[in-house]
Amino acid sequence: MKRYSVFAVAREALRYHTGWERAWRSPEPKRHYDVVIVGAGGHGLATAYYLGKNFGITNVAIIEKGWLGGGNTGRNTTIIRSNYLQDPSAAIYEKARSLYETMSQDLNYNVMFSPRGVIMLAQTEHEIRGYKRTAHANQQQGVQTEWITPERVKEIVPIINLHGPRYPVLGGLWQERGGTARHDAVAWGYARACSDMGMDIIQKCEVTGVRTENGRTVGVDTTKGPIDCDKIGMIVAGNASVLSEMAGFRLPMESVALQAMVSEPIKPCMDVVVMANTVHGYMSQSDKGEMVIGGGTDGFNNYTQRGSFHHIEETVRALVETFPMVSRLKMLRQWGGIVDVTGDRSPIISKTPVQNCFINCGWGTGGFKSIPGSGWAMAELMATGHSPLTEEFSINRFKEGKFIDESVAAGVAH
Amino acid sequence: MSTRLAKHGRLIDRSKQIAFTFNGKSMQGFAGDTLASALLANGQVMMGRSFKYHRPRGVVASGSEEPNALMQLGVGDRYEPNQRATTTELFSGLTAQSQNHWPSLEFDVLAVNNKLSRFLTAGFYYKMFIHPRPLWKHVYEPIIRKSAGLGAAPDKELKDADTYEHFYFFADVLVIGGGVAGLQAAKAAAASGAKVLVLEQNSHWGGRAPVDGGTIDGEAPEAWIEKTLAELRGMDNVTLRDRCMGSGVYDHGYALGYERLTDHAPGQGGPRHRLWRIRASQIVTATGAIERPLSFAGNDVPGVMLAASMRDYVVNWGINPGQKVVVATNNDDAYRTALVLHDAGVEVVRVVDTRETGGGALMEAVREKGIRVELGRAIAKVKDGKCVTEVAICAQNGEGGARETVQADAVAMSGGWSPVVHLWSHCGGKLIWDEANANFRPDASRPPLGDNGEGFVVPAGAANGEFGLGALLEDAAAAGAKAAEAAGFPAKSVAAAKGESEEEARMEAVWLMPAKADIKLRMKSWLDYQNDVKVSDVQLAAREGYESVEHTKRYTTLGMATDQGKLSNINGLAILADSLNSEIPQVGTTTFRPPYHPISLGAIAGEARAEIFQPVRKTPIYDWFDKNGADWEPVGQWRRPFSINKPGEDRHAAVNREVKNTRENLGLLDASTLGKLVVKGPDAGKFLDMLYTNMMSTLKVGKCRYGLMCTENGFLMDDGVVARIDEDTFLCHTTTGGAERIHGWMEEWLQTEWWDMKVYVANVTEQYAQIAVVGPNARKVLEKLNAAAGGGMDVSKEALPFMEWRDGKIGEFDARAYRISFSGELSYEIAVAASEGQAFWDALMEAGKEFGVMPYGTETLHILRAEKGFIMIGDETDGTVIPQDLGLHWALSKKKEDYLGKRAQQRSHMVDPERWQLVGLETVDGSVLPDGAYAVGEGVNANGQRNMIGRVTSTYHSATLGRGIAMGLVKHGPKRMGEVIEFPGTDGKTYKAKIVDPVFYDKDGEKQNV
Amino acid sequence: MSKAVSVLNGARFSGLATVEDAGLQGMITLRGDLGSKALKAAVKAATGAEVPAQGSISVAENGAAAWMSPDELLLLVPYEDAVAKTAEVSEALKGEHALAVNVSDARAFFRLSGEGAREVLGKVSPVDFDAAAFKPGQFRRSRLAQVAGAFWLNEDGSFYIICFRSVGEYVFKLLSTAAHPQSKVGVY
Amino acid sequence: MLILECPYCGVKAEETELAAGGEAHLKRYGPGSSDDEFHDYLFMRENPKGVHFERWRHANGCGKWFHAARCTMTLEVFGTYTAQTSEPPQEIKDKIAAKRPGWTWREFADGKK
Ligand SMILES: Cc1cc2nc3c(=O)[nH]c(=O)nc-3n(C[C@H](O)[C@H](O)[C@H](O)COP(=O)(O)OP(=O)(O)OC[C@H]3O[C@@H](n4cnc5c(N)ncnc54)[C@H](O)[C@@H]3O)c2cc1C
Ligand SMILES: NC(=O)c1ccc[n+]([C@@H]2O[C@H](COP(=O)([O-])OP(=O)(O)OC[C@H]3O[C@@H](n4cnc5c(N)ncnc54)[C@H](O)[C@@H]3O)[C@@H](O)[C@H]2O)c1
Ligand SMILES: Cc1cc2nc3c(=O)[nH]c(=O)nc-3n(C[C@H](O)[C@H](O)[C@H](O)COP(=O)(O)O)c2cc1C
Ligand SMILES: [Zn+2]
Repeated sequence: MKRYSVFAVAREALRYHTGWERAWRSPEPKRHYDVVIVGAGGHGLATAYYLGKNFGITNVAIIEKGWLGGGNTGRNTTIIRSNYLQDPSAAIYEKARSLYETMSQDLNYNVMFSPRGVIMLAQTEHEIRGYKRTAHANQQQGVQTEWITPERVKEIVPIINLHGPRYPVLGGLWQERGGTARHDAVAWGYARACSDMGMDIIQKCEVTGVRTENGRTVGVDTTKGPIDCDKIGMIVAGNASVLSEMAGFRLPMESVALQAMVSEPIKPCMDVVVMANTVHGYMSQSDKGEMVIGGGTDGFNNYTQRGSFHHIEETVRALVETFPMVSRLKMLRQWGGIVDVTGDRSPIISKTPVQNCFINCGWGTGGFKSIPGSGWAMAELMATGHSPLTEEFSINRFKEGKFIDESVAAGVAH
Repeated sequence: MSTRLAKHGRLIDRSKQIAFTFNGKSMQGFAGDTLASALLANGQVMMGRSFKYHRPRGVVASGSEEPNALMQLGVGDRYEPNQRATTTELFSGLTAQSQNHWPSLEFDVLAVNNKLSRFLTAGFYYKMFIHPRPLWKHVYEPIIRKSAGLGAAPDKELKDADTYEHFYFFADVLVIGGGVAGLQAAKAAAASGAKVLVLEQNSHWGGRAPVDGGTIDGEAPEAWIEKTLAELRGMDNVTLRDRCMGSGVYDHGYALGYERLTDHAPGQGGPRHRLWRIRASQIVTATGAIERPLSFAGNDVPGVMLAASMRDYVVNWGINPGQKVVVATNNDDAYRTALVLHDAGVEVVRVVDTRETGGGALMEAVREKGIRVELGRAIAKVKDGKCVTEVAICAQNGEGGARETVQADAVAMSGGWSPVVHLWSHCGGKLIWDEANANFRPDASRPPLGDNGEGFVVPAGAANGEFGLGALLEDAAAAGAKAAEAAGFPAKSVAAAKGESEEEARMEAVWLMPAKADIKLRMKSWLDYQNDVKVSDVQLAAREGYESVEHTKRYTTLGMATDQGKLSNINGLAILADSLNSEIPQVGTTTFRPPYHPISLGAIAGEARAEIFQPVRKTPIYDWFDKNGADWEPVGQWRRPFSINKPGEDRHAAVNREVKNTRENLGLLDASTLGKLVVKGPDAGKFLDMLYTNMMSTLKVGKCRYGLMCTENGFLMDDGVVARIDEDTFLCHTTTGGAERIHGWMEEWLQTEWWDMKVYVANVTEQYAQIAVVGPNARKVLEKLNAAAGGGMDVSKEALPFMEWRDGKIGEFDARAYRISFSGELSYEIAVAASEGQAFWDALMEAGKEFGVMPYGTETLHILRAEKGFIMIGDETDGTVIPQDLGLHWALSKKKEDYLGKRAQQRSHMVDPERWQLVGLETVDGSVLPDGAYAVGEGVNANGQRNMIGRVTSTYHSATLGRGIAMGLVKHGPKRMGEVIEFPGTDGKTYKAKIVDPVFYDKDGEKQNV
Repeated sequence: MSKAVSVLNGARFSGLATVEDAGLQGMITLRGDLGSKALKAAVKAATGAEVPAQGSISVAENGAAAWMSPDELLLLVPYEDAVAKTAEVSEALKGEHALAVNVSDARAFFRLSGEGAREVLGKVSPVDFDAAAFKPGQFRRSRLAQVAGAFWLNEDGSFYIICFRSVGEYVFKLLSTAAHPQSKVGVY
Repeated sequence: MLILECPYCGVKAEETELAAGGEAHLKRYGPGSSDDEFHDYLFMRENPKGVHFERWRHANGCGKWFHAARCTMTLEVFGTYTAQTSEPPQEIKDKIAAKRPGWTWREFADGKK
């Protein structure tokens, strides 16, 4: 595969860019694969990538009902951080964050990981205690975070209003190496690398059934015909319940809409990501200049990728209060995605009642940041049957009452 | 160089001159001008710079679809970037600045990007800036960010000078669009008696018709529009709103209207924008159509305009678009522009029509005027520059060779029309490809579905792909009637007005000009002006495998600019389809999302800002605290005093004083926020036994009992004191945050699970002001009040023992006194009517003087309870803690076989002896343990994280004991009394603390029992 | 005794419509079987009013009864009588499964009057205030922007509005803002 | 922005007057139930693409809980009914069957009486 570089671009420029290869092939499905990954979102693609890279398993198909990266990976607000409270979360999110640091180089595709820093604002005494607790935990977990004063917050975010009449800013939890990345590029970069390893990415192909023989998976039915395989990884986020139903087991899961929006682009005015969980809104500025804004989920089961407008209202209210200068900016576009929310709002990366059928889901409102770590761990689990990073995220935890609850410290988990 | 014509200008009032400034230069316009028309009238053709290459740009359109003419409007607290000059009505004093250039519009340093455009193709940044790693964050990204973005950001301290509001409105039929189709549809719908709301985004009604001509019912469209407006205004079931855009269509007939009240007259007072939250049974989208540009090299040079828009500038605003104009088209409509120009005395050098066979009547009319019409021809290239100077003409069917060059200073182009299907599509309405007009139109058989599963949007007129006046009026009348019918108002058939316009010959789909334009031309043929996406970019995306239209969009950013591809989408996906050897319908469109046209965040936030951003809940004594030094802390929606600071005293000093004084003399706490729920009925006891972990049914009338509540998942959720009022009435206290939550929790169980139980619940939290009278002198002050009033409730140890309550009079006040203590002191919590709360507080403060009375706040409350080892919901609990973790086994009834949470607490992990347990913690050196610190054990876990064995749940400086005290959850804690464990702080220090009993003070509870 | 003060203590704002503290109002929450004879009688005795139909309020000389839910009424009585009347109602319903509590002090009470009253309320409440849709005697529980509230329309075109005491100030400011003299919508 | 008619007060309430309450017709399992029963009761949620039965509370209104039958793909509402029942009313089931022949949801299904 032709490598990307400034020289390659210069060379191509001379011949009007007629020489670029396809970033990924669009093959017809083969009859059999060692591994079928259902869902070409970030997690599915990353899983395939690390199956190849770390375990040499390349006879892999990634089956996507729509266009690759078109699910939540293609519609999220791209916040990347690892300052989670509970050990298992901190471990996998920090693994992911550290992989993001070198992703552009690993994939030879600029995913624009921008470790610009993430602040979570504390606006109540209770939040202060929660974030100080997180800072202490992170220190033991090898996650670099820091509790900062309001003055420091203002230095880092000049446009913030510290003295809102309702909820003054009392400080914040600061992760300097958190940030954002170009979400589409993450999917495209992995896809290109997978394709280059000889894996087949099959788009516009929906998995309609999971075939099992005496408790083992043997393949899937798709809109492009049946495909045999030895192992399946179901990595379909909002559609997890639908897939598990096909395989004959159920999940502690509900699918709800989460919305986001962008403003019209303006010149740079905010260099970090700010999350205000008490008033429930968060905002960053993309490299193109839009303010990227998100908030809370809808309350009801939904598969429409459309949300209810009052949530947009609540979020915007919160941000106009926190950043008064955005009041005269305009909303350019709003959209929604269907997020997969589990009983404890933490993900499931697990074996399933069906042999050789693995599931990775439940990232809900916060799984973009975890894509590389999750892919890494999922690949290990699928290849070797065991991965320390996934241990605590098994389905069984709900039976044992061994939950991983992040709402404890921070209100939300984007 | 355009200027004002002597004739035309139906929208301007030449008698009203208006002064404004552009880039500091003062200019003059007329009332009725848009900023765009006024700038043109002042000869200002170049209006901005493009996003990526910083190319000079002029206005191409006359409406909200404009991609180029974006301005920074206003100054100070009214500054606003990215305002379209075409939708900005001129007002006197308007100050506009063009954007995205440095140092000036005329000379822009970053115009070098234009020279580099060959390198800066779609997606170039995905292939570059990869090495060396640190440079992305520190060098490349900052540069890219600076050159990207459009208008300058508002000042960091800007506080919007304007206000905004919302308004709810309900309609049977909502008509979006006030052109002839919209008006006709409204008329048809209204005739049925349905309640109709019509929204028009512009300040003038009628849409294109007055400019495009033809006749309606035999007269000029304008006359019919006036008549129809008058009729509609006369009907009281019709509401007309101009300057009000249908911004989005949402599920179940919800729609947003974005009304711009003062944008055309800033500072006149009142809200700037009003966001209409409309609920309609049926919605008619009569949003018209948008003309498409033609893709030829240099189609973005200032002076190149959409043909119909140029016509608008002439007819509506009397603008002379140039001296010599070339018209390029693939359809008949553009000939109207040629006629209008000719009639206005502008020389039309050429009409270049791609169709070998040419057009119909309109073409003949043009030829009759002696205008040169060339068939099968195309524009090969417009010479680059800050305005049009030269136009090269060639055969449409070729690579662009054999050119003839003509001098011209403006170009009018028309690539055909696309219906505005946005609002139809927002909620899932589907589209079909219309071969004849080469556009997507609504597929009436697949409308968006409402709550009843039936379609709720009906397209009308040009928005439905009907372009001939006659046909579209018929269509609109039918649409209006259909909508009314569906809304439950059978139509009294209204005949459609009779529209007549020239027969038009069939247009020809032209996606590239000339058809086989070579790469050099394609690299200069713009699709998306604002985001600088060219034909060659879309072709590159296709070649590289970004085949899905959604991939192409995201890879090239086609259609992602502030105009959302109103001009570029169809042209772009046609190029994509061609590169994939596929058909346009197969390629399909990207998803249409609200808003139709960007709306201010201020409008979305509405009235909710500053003081009424969110409700602040206040107790009856709030104002007193506010006047007397309260250091406020938000607790849920309430605001409670953290401490009450004396002048010059900081909160810590204040807290220490409050603690000491309460232990030694007398403290008063405003406990009004505590939840109070009345639970009554024959089954009340049985019900509470299910809700609380301990037994409530056995509580004696007149007595109080502390109780715990758990979720079904076993975790502790709330606690409080329950008082039995009479045989079948209980009063349950909840935490401050718990009142509404627990009330809802009770109702939920009663309504959805145990609906056979005879129990009623009422939330009386705010009926009472509840004041905790705490400290050794508590009884004295109450007795003094009673004495003063001559009698009252007997509050002696015997008459009102610990954990009992009484009704009666305290001084002048009807009160209920609970002898309960959350501090370990002699304490009464006294509830009086909220309306008398302040008076009662004043009485206590007055009478308490001699006993050293002082109010105290939430922090002192926390410390007093911590000294006594009482747990606090939200500190010791966090949603993952069960009563067993807190050593509260005594509060878990063994007798009951069931209570909410009991089953959950039997699960393996809940009975795991390894669970962390509550203990007291005493720093070895008396210092205060840091909030939320963790205790570390040996080694690391499988993921290399340091093993942790416990954590601090609450920690304070105890003024009473003069040292730090804390509570925490520790692995095997209760078995490790006396052991010292380590808490690494984030300050680099390691804190050593001894595990002790959590009760630090008055272990035997002497003080509260006096 | 004049120890009792209403939460807004006589506040008043005049703009598109007039927003004013309606003062101390006796209010009794009554839960029970709205069909029962005893209850009907008790309501009549306490307020002089009949048990109202779903979604309405029945008004008498110096009392009224409002429909809160299928098993709940809000009785309006003079403030001074609230305690006594609560006791009477409870007494009258002895033996029935019912609950009567005095909530007079748990509420803020407003009057919204004048031309723009419908419009002002229409800015903060997701309810159709068109004359054809919302008529005198109608009683509605809904939302006042961010808090719960209830209101009804009087014959004279004015509204009475009830919300919780702790948010009385918020609602007053909210309505006053909505009644800004230059914010006329002009649809009702 | 859904609208649902509250079966108690007849108000066609909009979403902001309501609070969503998740899956309807759950059967509670307490002490004595097996780990599986209890686990399923607490966590296993119907999450269908299509017909769904769910709980709502008329929170900014009469305060009552009610049930709604709704399609999660089109958001079509087949009907609302009171919460004091362990099974959807027949006429609502029939209405769904008419529009979604062959529908099933947990133990309920087209044609099943
Ligand atoms: C609005 C919004 C904002 C968010 N913000 C953040 C944030 O700031 N930070 C963060 O970390 N996370 C965020 N998230 C969450 C994050 O986007 C997701 O957790 C993550 O993208 C999930 O990736 P995935 O690969 O698991 O799922 P997806 O990206 O959704 O991929 C699943 C894929 O499976 C495909 N699929 C489904 N069913 C089938 C089938 N039957 N056959 C074949 N293919 C199928 C889908 O088409 C889809 O492409 C946000 C999410 C949303 C919606
Ligand atoms: N001959 C042709 O090729 C051709 C093609 C298209 C249109 N036309 C002419 O255009 C006219 C079509 O009439 P019509 O009424 O269908 O369309 P129109 O364009 O005349 O009117 C549409 C109106 O809706 C308004 N509008 C659009 N989106 C809106 C929104 N979101 N909210 C509020 N208002 C919005 C516009 O401002 C405009 O006033 C006729 O005169 C027809 O001859 C001709
Ligand atoms: C981080 C981020 C930035 C975005 N920026 C823009 C933008 O500048 N312009 C735009 O039109 N859409 C933007 N979008 C929204 C997308 O156009 C699109 O709406 C979103 O990916 C959801 O896809 P869908 O609307 O096709 O369903 C952005 C999306 C994300 C996640
Ligand atoms: Zn109701």
